[in-house]
Amino acid sequence: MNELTRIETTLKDWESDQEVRWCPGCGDYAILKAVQRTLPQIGADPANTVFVSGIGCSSRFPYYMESYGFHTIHGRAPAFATGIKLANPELDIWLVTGDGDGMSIGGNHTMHLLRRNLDCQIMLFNNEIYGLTKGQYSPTSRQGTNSPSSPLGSVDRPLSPCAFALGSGARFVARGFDVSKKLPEVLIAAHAHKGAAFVEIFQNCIVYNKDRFDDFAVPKGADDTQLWCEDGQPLLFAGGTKGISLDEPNCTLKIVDVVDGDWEAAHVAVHNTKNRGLAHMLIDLRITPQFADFPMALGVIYDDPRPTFEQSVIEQNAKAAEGKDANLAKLLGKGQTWTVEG
Amino acid sequence: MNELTRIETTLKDWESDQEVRWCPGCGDYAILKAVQRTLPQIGADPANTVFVSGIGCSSRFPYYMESYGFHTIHGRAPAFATGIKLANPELDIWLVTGDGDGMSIGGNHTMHLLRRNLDCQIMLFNNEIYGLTKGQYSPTSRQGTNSPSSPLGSVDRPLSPCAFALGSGARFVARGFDVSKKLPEVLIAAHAHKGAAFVEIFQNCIVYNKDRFDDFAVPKGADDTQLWCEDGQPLLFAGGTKGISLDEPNCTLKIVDVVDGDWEAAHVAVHNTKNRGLAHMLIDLRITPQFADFPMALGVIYDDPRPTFEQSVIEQNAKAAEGKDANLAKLLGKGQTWTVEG
Amino acid sequence: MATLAAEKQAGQTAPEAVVVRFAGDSGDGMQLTGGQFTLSTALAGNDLATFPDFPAEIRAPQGTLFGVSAFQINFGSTAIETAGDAPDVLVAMNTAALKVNLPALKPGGLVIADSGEFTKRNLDKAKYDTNPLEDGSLAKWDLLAFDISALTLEAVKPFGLGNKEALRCKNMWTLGLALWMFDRPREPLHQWLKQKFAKAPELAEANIAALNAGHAYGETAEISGPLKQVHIDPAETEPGLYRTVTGAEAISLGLVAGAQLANLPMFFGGYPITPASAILHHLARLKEFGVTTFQAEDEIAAICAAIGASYAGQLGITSSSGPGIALKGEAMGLAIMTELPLVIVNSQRGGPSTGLPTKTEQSDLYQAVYGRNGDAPMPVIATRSPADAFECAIEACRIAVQYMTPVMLLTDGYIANAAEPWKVPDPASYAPFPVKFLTEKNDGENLLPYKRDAKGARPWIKPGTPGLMHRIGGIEKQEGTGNLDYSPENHQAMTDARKAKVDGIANDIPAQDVCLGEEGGKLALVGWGSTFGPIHQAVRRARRKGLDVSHIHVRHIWPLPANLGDLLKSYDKVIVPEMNTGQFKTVLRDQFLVDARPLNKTSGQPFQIAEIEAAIEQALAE
Amino acid sequence: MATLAAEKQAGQTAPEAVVVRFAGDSGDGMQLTGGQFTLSTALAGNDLATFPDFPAEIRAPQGTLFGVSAFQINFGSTAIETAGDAPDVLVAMNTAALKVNLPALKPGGLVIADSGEFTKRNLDKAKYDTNPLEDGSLAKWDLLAFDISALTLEAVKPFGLGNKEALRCKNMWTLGLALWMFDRPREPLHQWLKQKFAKAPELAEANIAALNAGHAYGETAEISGPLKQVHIDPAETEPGLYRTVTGAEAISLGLVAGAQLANLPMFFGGYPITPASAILHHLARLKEFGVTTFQAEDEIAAICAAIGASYAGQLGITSSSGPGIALKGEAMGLAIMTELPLVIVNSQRGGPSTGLPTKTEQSDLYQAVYGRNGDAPMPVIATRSPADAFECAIEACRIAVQYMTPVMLLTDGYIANAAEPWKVPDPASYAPFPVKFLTEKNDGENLLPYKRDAKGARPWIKPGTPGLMHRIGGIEKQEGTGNLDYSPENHQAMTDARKAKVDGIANDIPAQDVCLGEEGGKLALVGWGSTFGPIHQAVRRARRKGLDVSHIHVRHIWPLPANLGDLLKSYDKVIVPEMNTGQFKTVLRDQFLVDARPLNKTSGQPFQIAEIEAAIEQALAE
Ligand SMILES: Cc1ncc(C[n+]2csc(CCOP(=O)(O)OP(=O)(O)O)c2C)c(N)n1
Ligand SMILES: Cc1ncc(C[n+]2csc(CCOP(=O)(O)OP(=O)(O)O)c2C)c(N)n1
Ligand code: SF4
Ligand code: SF4
Ligand SMILES: [Mg+2]
Ligand SMILES: [Mg+2]
Repeated sequence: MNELTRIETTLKDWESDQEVRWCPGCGDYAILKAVQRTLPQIGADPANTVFVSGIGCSSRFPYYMESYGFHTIHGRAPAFATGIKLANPELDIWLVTGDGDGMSIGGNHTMHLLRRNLDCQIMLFNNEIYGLTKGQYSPTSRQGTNSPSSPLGSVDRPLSPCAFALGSGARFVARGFDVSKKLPEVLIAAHAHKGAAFVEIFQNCIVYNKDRFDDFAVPKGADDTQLWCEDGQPLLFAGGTKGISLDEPNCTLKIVDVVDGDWEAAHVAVHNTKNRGLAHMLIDLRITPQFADFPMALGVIYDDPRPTFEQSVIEQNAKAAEGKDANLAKLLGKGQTWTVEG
Repeated sequence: MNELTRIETTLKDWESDQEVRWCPGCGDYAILKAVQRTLPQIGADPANTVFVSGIGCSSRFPYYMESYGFHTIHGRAPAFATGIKLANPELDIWLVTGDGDGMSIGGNHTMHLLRRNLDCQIMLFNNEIYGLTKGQYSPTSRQGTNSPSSPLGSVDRPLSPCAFALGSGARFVARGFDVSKKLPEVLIAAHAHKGAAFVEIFQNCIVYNKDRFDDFAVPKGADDTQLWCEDGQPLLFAGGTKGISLDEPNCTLKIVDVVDGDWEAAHVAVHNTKNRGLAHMLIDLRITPQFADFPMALGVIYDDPRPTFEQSVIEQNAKAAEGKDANLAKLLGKGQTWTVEG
Repeated sequence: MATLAAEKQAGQTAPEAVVVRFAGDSGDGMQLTGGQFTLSTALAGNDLATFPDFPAEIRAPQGTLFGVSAFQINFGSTAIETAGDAPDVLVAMNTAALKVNLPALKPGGLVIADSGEFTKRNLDKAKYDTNPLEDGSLAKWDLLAFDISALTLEAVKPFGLGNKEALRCKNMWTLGLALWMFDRPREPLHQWLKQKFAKAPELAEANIAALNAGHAYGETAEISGPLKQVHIDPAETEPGLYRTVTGAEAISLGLVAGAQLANLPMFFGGYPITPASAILHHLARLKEFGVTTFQAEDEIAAICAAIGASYAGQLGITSSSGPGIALKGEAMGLAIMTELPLVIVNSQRGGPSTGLPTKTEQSDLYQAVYGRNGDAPMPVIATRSPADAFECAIEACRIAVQYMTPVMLLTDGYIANAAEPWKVPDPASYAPFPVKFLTEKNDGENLLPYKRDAKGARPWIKPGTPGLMHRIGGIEKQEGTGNLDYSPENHQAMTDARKAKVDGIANDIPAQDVCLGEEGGKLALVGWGSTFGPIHQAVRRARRKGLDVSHIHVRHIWPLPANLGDLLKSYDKVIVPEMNTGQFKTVLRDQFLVDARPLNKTSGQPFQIAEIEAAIEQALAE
Repeated sequence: MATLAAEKQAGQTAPEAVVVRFAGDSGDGMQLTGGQFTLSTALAGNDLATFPDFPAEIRAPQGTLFGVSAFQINFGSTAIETAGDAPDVLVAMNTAALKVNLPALKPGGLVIADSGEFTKRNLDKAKYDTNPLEDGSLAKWDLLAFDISALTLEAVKPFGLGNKEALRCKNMWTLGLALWMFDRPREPLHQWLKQKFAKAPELAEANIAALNAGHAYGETAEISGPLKQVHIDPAETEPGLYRTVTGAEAISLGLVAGAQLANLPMFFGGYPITPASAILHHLARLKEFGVTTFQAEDEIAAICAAIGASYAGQLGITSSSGPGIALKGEAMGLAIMTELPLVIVNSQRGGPSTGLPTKTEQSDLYQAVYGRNGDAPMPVIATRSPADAFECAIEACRIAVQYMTPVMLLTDGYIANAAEPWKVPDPASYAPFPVKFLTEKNDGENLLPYKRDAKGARPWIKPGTPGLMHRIGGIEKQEGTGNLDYSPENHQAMTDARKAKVDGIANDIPAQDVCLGEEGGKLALVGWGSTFGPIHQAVRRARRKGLDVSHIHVRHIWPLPANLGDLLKSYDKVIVPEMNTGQFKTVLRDQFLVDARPLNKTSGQPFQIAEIEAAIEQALAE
C-alpha cells in the first residue's frame, strides 16, 4: 500500500476499454469487480496504480483495469514488481498471479519477494488448475485430479499457498474467494499492510475445474464451513455455536461447542494476527486431511508488519550518498593516476 | 532411503581418488568425513548410491565420494534427482546443495521436490554466504552482512531454510552442523525416513563468513545454546536444568527452569516429531529475533512420513499397464482406420 | 490444381480438389465437425490436409469476432499437401464467423450461412452495420442462407432437449449437409455418435436426427440454387492400412517407437504450453509402453529431470514451445557437456516472447541451432508434416542414443494440430538400434567414461552398475577420464571432439534428395518443416507451366547432409521460403556460401501456394 | 617487437618491451603484486597490458599445481596491446608455480625462483622427482634461485611478526626486486602500503622493509650473474591524465556515464557469477551516482527486475556470463516485444555449460545474436579492451534508450580482469542523450504507446504519469495502440517494424574503419572483442615484414556497420580469428556472402601473436 493523497473514483473509472475475455461464468469476473469496487474505497489513483501479472487466465487481469498494467512472462511477475517498486516506490503495486504462475514456475520469485518484504499486494487466484493451457493439474490440485496430463489422476501432493507464504517469511497472509462479499474487505486490509501482502483467492474455473470450492465457498452451509478470522475476535463459526480452541497437550487446534455464546467458557481462542504459530495452524484447517472437518480459515490470518525492502534499499542508497559529491569526472579520475605531459 | 541388502564398507571405501579442493579449514571437510562415516553405518552400497549436486563449493561434494555422482547446474539438483529416482527408484539419492544453490536460484525446485515427497536425502550446507563466487551475501545471510555485493550491509531479510521446507510440505526436517559429532546420527535418521528428508547443516566458510555459527556451534557453551530434539524425549538443554514449554495463552514457546531434573513439574514439552505445529515453533528458536535467547533446535525436528512420489508414480504406471497389451503395431493402427487396396 | 470454384466456372463437374472451411463460434463445435468431416473424407479415399485455426481465448464470449473458431480442409483425388489457399466453400455458423472468414473465400466460392444467427445483436457484436445476407455485399460469391438453427430445432424436437442442448446439434446438421454435398455415407457418423453418447442415448438420437435432416435438406435444396452435389474421386494412394494423424500424435507415437527401437523405457518431462502440451497429453496415456510422464514445475525442471532420467539409463525426452525452450538452454549445455542422450521437441509458435501462442511460425531455428552459451553443437531435425513427424521422432531418438547427445526436434503449431491421412507404419520395418550400456571397465583396470567409439560417442553407464562408479558434471572434463580439467590443451581437444562428433552425423544420415524436379537447374526452392506443402504445390504448378524449378526439403538442419552444399551450388538461384525473417538461409549461407535468398512470412499463418508461385515466377523472370 | 630475451641475445641494452610473469600459490598475493607492479609501470610511463590467470578454486591447498595463481604483464616503450605471448621473466614463488608456468617462458628467458620453497614436500606436491633448480633441467633458461623466504624473514625480523605473517611479506620482497630490475621508484609503494595497513603500522613497516630488502638485493646481486637492470623508456602517449583500469571497472563506469548522459537513475539487477560479478561489486559502491543495485535470487529475476525498472523509468541493466545469460533469453524476448530499454552485459567465459568459469572465451556470440525464440532482433556491441569498454557501455546505453530496445554488450573474462592504462575521459566530451518521457497523449485525444518516431522507437511512458494509463505485455500488440492483436497482417507489420528498427541502427553508428592497414588488398583480419591485441600486433608485425594485410575490428556486431560488406569485399581474403569455433564468421558470411575463413582457438587462453602471425603468413603464401 502507499500513503498518498486519496483520489475520488468510482468502479467505472477502473474499467479499461478492453473487452474482457474470460470464459462466461469464470470466477475471475467476480474478482475483477471486487477489485474495481475496492480501489475507490481506498482512494487509489489510477495513474499511480500498477497491476503486474505473469501468464495465465488470471494474469490477463491487468488488461481490464484502467490503470498502468504489465502482463509479463510466466511466473516472473514478482521480479518485475521488485524492479518497478525499487525504481519508483511511490507506485502502488498489485501483483496478479495464478496457482500455476505463482506457485509452479514462479514459486521461487514469490518466496523471495515475500522474504524481502516488498511493499505490494499479491493476489493469487487459486483455481487449482492451469486454465489458460486448457486444464492440466497444478501444484495446488488435489491428489487424484483428472486432467489431460494426469488422465489417471494426479499423484503429486498439493502445496498450500498460504503455508508456503508463511514458510517464506510473509508478514501478511489472508484468504478470500471469488464471489465472497467480504473479498473487498480482505483486499483493503492487504492494501493497508505496509509490506508484501499475500492473499490467496479461491477461484472457480468453470471450464476445467468447475465448482471445486463448493464445499465451503457457496452460501449454503457457509456458516459451518467458513471461519472468518478477525484480529482480537474469538475464532467462532456455525453462527457462534462453535469455536476453535488450542489443544495444548497436543499443540494443535480443536473444535469446541459454544453454549449460549459463552465462548470464553469454551476456551475459544482469540484471533491474534501477530501470532505466527496460530497462523500456521489456522492455515492447515480443512486442507490437511487431519483437519478435514474444520471450517476453512478465511480473512486476515496473519498481519505483523516489518520494514519493507524498498524502504531499506532507499534508506541505504540515501545514506551511501550522504555528504558525497557525485561528480562523474572525479569518479573517473579516482585511484592512482599519472599525467603524461603534452 | 532405500531398503536393500546391507553392504559392508569402511570410510576409506567412500573416498574417491580426486583431490579435495576446498579451502583449508573449510567446514565442508568435516561434513565430507561425517558422510563417509555415515554410509558404512547404514550399509550403503557405493554402486547404488548417487550424489547429486548443483553448483557451489558445497556442490563439489560428489567428486569426493567414491559412488556415482552428478555435479549438475546451479540450483537444479532437485530436478535432476527427480528424473534419476523416477528412472531408477532403487538408487539411493543424496542431494547436496548450498544456501545459494538450494535457496536462492533453486528454491522452487527444492520446494517442489519436498511437496512431491521424492525419496532422497537433501543436505543443505548453510554457510550463509556464496562461497564459490567469492563471498556475496546469500538468502540466508543475516541482515547487515557486509559482502562485495553489499558493501554497506545486506538489507534483505534472511530466509529460514527449515521454515521454508516445512511450508513447502516437507515431511522430514532436521538440523546439524559441520563439526558436530551428532551429524552422522542426524544423517542416519534422514536416510531412515522414506521420502524427502531435508537436513540443514550449518557450515563454516572460513574464508568469506568465518565462524558465523560460533554462538552455538562450538563446544564452549554448547549446553546452553544447543537444543537437541529427540522424539519422545523432553525438550531439555543446559544440562537438563532448562526446558522448552508451551506457552498456551500465547500459542508460543517459553523457557522454563527445571529443578532437580523434574521436567514434568516444569511442564517441559515432550518432543513429538509428528507434531507440525511444534516443529514450526522449534524452528524459529534463536533465529527469529523474538526468540533470540533460546537455544538452537538441532537434530530431528519433524519426521512424519507419507507415501513417496516415485512410489505413487510407479504404482500408477503399473496400474495403467495392467492387463494391457503394449503392442506398438496395434497402437499405431488405433482409432478409425481404412484400407486402400493394392 | 482445379478447385470447386474454378471448375464450376469452367462448367466441369468433377473437380480434383475442394477446400471447405467450417467456421463458427468457439462453442459451436467446429473443430469436432471438421474432425469428423476429415475422417469421412479419408474413408472416402481422398487425400487431404487440414488447418484448424482457433482463438487464443479458452472460451471467448459468444458471437465475438475474436471468438471465431475455424477448421479448413483441402481434399482431392490427387496428392494434397496443404490445407488450401482459399476455401471454395465457407460454412459460417454465425455472424462473426462470416465476417472473419469471408475475406479468405475464393471469388465465386459458396457461402453457406445460418441466417437464424444474423440477429441485430449478433450483427452488432460482429460490427456489421447492415445484414450482409441481405445488403448485397456478398454478390461476388454464391450465397446459401437459411435458418439452420430453426431447422435443427425442428429436427431434434422429438427428443425433448432444452433449447441450448438442442441448438448444440447444429453442427451435426451442418455436417449432414456437408456429407450430402460430397456424396458421403452417413453410417460411420451414426456409429460414432452412438459411441460418443453411449451414456445419453437421447443425445445420440437427436444428433443423428440433426445429421440426417441436414443431409435431407441437401437433397431437397438441390433442385434450385447454387447447391450441387459434388463427387471427388478417391486419390491414388499406396495400398495399405490408413488412419488420420495429427503432428502431436505422430511425434508421440514416434517417440514411443524410438524408445522401443532403442530398447529403453522412456521418461518424458514436460510443462504445459501451447501448442506443445498435446505431446504430454498423448504420452500420459501411453504408460503401458514403458512411458513415464512427469509434469514438472517449469521447463527447466522438465529438461533437468529428463537429463537425470537419461543419466539413470532411460531415454529422456522433453518438449515445449519457444519461451519454454528458451528456459532450457542452460540445461541443454549440460547435456552437451556430459554427453547424455536427450530429445528436445520444440513445437514452434508465433514469437517473440509470448507472441501468438495459437499461431504457427518457424522462428525458433536460430534458437535451435545457435541458442546456447559456449561452443555447444547439437543436432537439429525438422518435421515437415504430421506423417513425417513419426519418422523424424524415431530418427531423433536414434541420433541421441547412438551419439550420446541431445537432439532438437522442430515441429510447429500447424503440424501439431493439423491432421492428414497416414499409412500406418509397421514397427518391424524399422531397424532397431538397441542401446548397450557399459557394464565393465573399458580400459583394462580403468574406467574411462569419456573414451570415444568410432562415432565419437562416449559409453553410457547406468548408476547402479557395480564397479563403474564415477562422477560427471558441467565443468570441462579431461579426455578419457572425465575428471575435472581446466588445462588449455584439454579444453581445445574436448571442444574439437564435441564438434567432430556432431559434425560426423552428416555421414550417418541420408544424402539430401530433390523431392520434386532435377538436380541442378535454374532455381531451387529449399524449405524445411511445415512449409513443405505450399512449396511442393507451388513448385508442381510452376513445373506444369514448364518452369525450371526444383524443390529440396531439408530434414536435417544440423548437421546438414554432406551433399547439400554441392547440390545447392548446382542451381543458378536458391530461394528459401520460411515462416520467419530468414533463419535457415543464414545456416545455408554460412555453411555453403551460396546466395540463398529469403522468402519470408511472419503473419502467424502458413504460406499460400500462390505466394510461393509468385516468388518462383518473379525469380525466374529476373 | 623486441623483447628482453631477444634483445639480450642480440647484445642490446634497451628493449622495447618486456613480459614478466609473477606466479605463486593462490595465497602468495600474486594478483596484488602484479597489480602494484602494473601501477608502477604505468607511473613510469610505459604502455602495458596484463593478464591475471587464477585458479578455479577459492583457496586451493598450498603448494598444489591447480592452486597456482599468475599475473602477467607486458610493458614497453611502444604501443602494447596484448599481455605478451611468452614471458621474458618468470618469477616463481613456489615449486608448483615453476612447474606450471615454465613451459610458457621464452627460451633464454629468466627464471627467478624462491629456492626456500623447493623442499621435498613441495617437490612432491608439484610432482617433481628431482629438484629442477639443481638437476640441470632449466639449462635453456637463465636461472636465479635464492632463498627469498629466508631473506624476507631476515628483513622483517625487527617487526616481531609471527612466521606466517612474516612470510606474507615475500611478495613485497619480490616486488622490490622487480622495481629495481626495471628501475622504478619505491616511494609510491611505500605510500600505498602505509595506507593499506593504516590500522596496523607494524605490518606497513614490515612490508616496506621487505620491499626495500628486495630492491637492495637487486643492486647487490647485479655484480654477477644474469640479473641486470633494464630501463624501458616511456611510451609515447597522448598527453593527459591517466590511470589503470580493468574491463569490469571500465564497464561499470561507462554504465554510470551512460545513465548520466541519458539523465536517468540506473537500476542494476545482477546475480553473482564468475567473471561477471565484478561489475555488480563495482556498482554496489556507486550508490551516490543514482545507482541502485539489486542482487536477485537468480539471473531471471535479475533481468526481470531490470526490465521492471526500465518500465518504471530508470535505466535497467543486468549482467551475467554464459550460463546466466542463457537463463535470461525468455525475458529478453519480452523486452524486445514491449520495446523497453535494457542493457545486458555478458562477461563471456569458457563454455559450454559450467565450462571453465575462470578462463576466457568468445563463444557466446551466437547466443547474443541468435539465441532467442521467435524473430527477436537485438543490437549487440562488443568491447575490445578495458579502455574501450567505457565507450562501449555508453554506446549500449545510448542505443537502448534511443531505440527502446534491449542491447547486449559483450565482454569476456580476459577484458574483465585485465588492467591497462586509461586516459581518463572527460564526461563533458560526450554528447548527452537525455531521455524525454511521454507526458501527454501523443495522438490528439488518444494515447498510442506504440506510435513510432523517425528511428522506429515507441515513446517511453512512466507509470505514475497522469492520464497515460495503458497496458503492455508479451503478446503481439496492435500497431500504434499496443492492444492485443493476433491478426496476421498486424503480426507481419510488427515483426517487420521490430526488425526495421534494429536494422536502422546501422545508419546511426560510425562506418567501419580499418584500424591498421588499407581499405582493400590481399588480406583482412576481421576481429571483434578481446582478440584486438594479438590481431593488431600480428598484423603490425606482418606489415613490417611487408605483407599486405589489414586489421578490421568490429564493435557493432549487430546490426553490422552499413559499409562493412563493401569493405570486406575489397580484400582478396578475409580471416576471422576468434576464441570460439567460428561464430562471428557465420554472421559475416550470412550477411555479406564473403568467404570469411575462421581461425579458431578454444583453449580458454587468449591468442598468441605468433599464432595469428603464422595464419597470416600461411594465408598469403597460399
Ligand atoms: C515459459 C512458459 N511456460 C509455459 C507457458 C504456458 N502457460 C501459460 S499460463 C500457464 C499456467 C496457468 O496457470 P495459472 O497460473 O494457474 O493460471 P490460470 O490460467 O489457471 O488462471 C502455462 C503453463 C508460458 N506461457 N510460458
Ligand atoms: C546459472 C548460474 N548462475 C550463477 C552461477 C554462479 N554461482 C556458482 S555457485 C554460486 C553460489 C554458491 O552459493 P552456495 O550454494 O551457498 O554454495 P557455497 O559455495 O556457499 O557452498 C553462484 C552464484 C552459476 N554457476 N550458474
Ligand atoms: S479456463 Fe477457467 S480460469 Fe480460464 S477463463 Fe475459462 S473459466 Fe476462467
Ligand atoms: S570459499 Fe568458503 S565454503 Fe568455499 S571452500 Fe572456501 S571456506 Fe569452504
Ligand atoms: Mg490456475
Ligand atoms: Mg553458501
